[in-house]
Amino acid sequence: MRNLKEVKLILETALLTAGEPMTVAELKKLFDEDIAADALRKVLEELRQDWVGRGVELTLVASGWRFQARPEYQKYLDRLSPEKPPKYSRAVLETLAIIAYKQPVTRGDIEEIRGVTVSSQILKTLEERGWIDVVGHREVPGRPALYATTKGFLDDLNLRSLSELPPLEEGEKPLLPV
Amino acid sequence: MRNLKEVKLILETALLTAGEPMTVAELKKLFDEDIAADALRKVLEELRQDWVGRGVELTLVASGWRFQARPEYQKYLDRLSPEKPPKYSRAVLETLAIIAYKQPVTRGDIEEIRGVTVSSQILKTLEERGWIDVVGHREVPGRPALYATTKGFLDDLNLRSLSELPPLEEGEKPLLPV
Amino acid sequence: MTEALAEPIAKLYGQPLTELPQDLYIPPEALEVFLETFEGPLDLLLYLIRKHNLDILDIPMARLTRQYMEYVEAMGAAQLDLAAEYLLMAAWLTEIKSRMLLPRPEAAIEDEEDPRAELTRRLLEYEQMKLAGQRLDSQPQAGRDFALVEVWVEKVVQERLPEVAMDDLVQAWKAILAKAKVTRHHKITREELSVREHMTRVLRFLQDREFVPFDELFNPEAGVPELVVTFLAVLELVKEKLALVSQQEAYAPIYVRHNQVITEEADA
Repeated sequence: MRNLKEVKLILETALLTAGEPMTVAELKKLFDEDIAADALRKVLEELRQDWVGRGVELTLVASGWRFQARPEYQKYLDRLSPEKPPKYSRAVLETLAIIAYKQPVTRGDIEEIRGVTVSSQILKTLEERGWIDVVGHREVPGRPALYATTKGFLDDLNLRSLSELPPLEEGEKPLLPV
Repeated sequence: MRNLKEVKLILETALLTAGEPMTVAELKKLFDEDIAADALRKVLEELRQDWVGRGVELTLVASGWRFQARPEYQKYLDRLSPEKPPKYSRAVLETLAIIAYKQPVTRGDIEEIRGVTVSSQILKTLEERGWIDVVGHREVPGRPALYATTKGFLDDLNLRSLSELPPLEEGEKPLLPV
Repeated sequence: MTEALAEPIAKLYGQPLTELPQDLYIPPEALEVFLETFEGPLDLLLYLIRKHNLDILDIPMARLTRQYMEYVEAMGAAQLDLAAEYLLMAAWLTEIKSRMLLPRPEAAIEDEEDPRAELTRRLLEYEQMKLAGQRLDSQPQAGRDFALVEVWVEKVVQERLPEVAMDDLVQAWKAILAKAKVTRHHKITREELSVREHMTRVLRFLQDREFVPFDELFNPEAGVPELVVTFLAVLELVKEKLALVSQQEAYAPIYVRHNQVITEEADA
């Protein structure tokens, strides 16, 4: 009988290189002699213990045993492949700019300035982000909601107050010939 | 400063899960604090020592550090998946050798040395394997492509640089009667 | 590979073929096997020299060339390139042989290179590469001789939120202006912005309460400019009909409240 330590090393090597979960039946194939499934399970359990406290753990999932990174280490691994952060569409950015500079404003105000209708989705996006919220309603027919930027918006943009937003003076450099 | 044991665990986890070799510069990105490259190398060396005597080893190849199974364990792993990567024909191997040792070379150069035409299939086989690629064109009529071996070729052969290729040898007997 | 040639190299019409040519003559019935066994004329020549100590000068060139010519015709287009390579080699060897056989003056021999030198160089170079190919093949290879480690990582789909920089807002604003081909004159200055910021603050403050005493809107510790801006904000809110300011009688407390219709309050 092969010694236990060797069996464990072979199992470990196979599981580290497998790339997918392996059942005990599959793992048995590693050995030319017949090793009882129960004996293998005992070694796997020992192996699992050996890896406690490491960044990778041996686990039993539906389709078998596999090594996997512990979730706590995910934040380090994430740093290796920083995906490019997505960008908001121009419509979202323009809406946000209008709310930031002209708050409190209604959807109608925004539409008037942008010259196009503002979809609910745009406002929802900014609300869900926690950057704008409804601070009241204008007392006109329909009582439209008044939007303003939140403290979270200032925090995320690293501003102490709205007055730190760059001043916008129109007409300085007209973008289009007037 | 993060303690050494933690740095080692994070490095180990990253290297076990990376799926490809990682340079020290890449590994540095795991930590938000700045860790000197030399310090990381020292930890990597320690980690390499930790794995001595296991079925898997930490090695340094052309593209960086990686974990790989020791060849002695291949016989067990082979029992799990009987398919082997394709065996290359002599034509492919000779072409690969010429590109590896004489790079960068054109197809014409290869044909000159082998004394026969080199089929596109041979070059395609090596390109698809990721072992060779076109690194430029020779400025002669027809601007033939110049082939060279890739880092992946060195990685797959467990080499750190071209200088680690086996030295060239000649047949023992002189070719001409003296 | 050279050693391997001692064993049966192929099956020809069901019979194992162990005999390889002793010279450059290819037995017609073995042509196909032959072409598969050798990588080309250099390979064949190298084999003959190594295996049979063949002196390239001993090869009956005329007969050989004639044979190769026949093959070129027989093979047709299929292996034409390869046939041509063999033919070229035969021609080269013939040239070398003829130059070696020609008598030449003593002085000339000194200067002139051995006609076999170039062929020898090419044979050596080819042999080096042939051996190197074998060595590369015997090098441990990832996936064939050793496995790479591949530990599973849960790819947590952590949604990354878009980032917005101040400059994005400025650009967005400029785009709005450009589109509008501004005819009206908005002037947004720091001052006005801070008024609008306080309008938001006051509105938030009013939101959950019915009546807010006027002075509660002001923070005396914030300094005079802040107080002025807050006051302007309240005035602006009133002007935009967003807030109502009321006072029962002179010197009575002033209250500020959201401009909300009473019916809604009743519903609430």
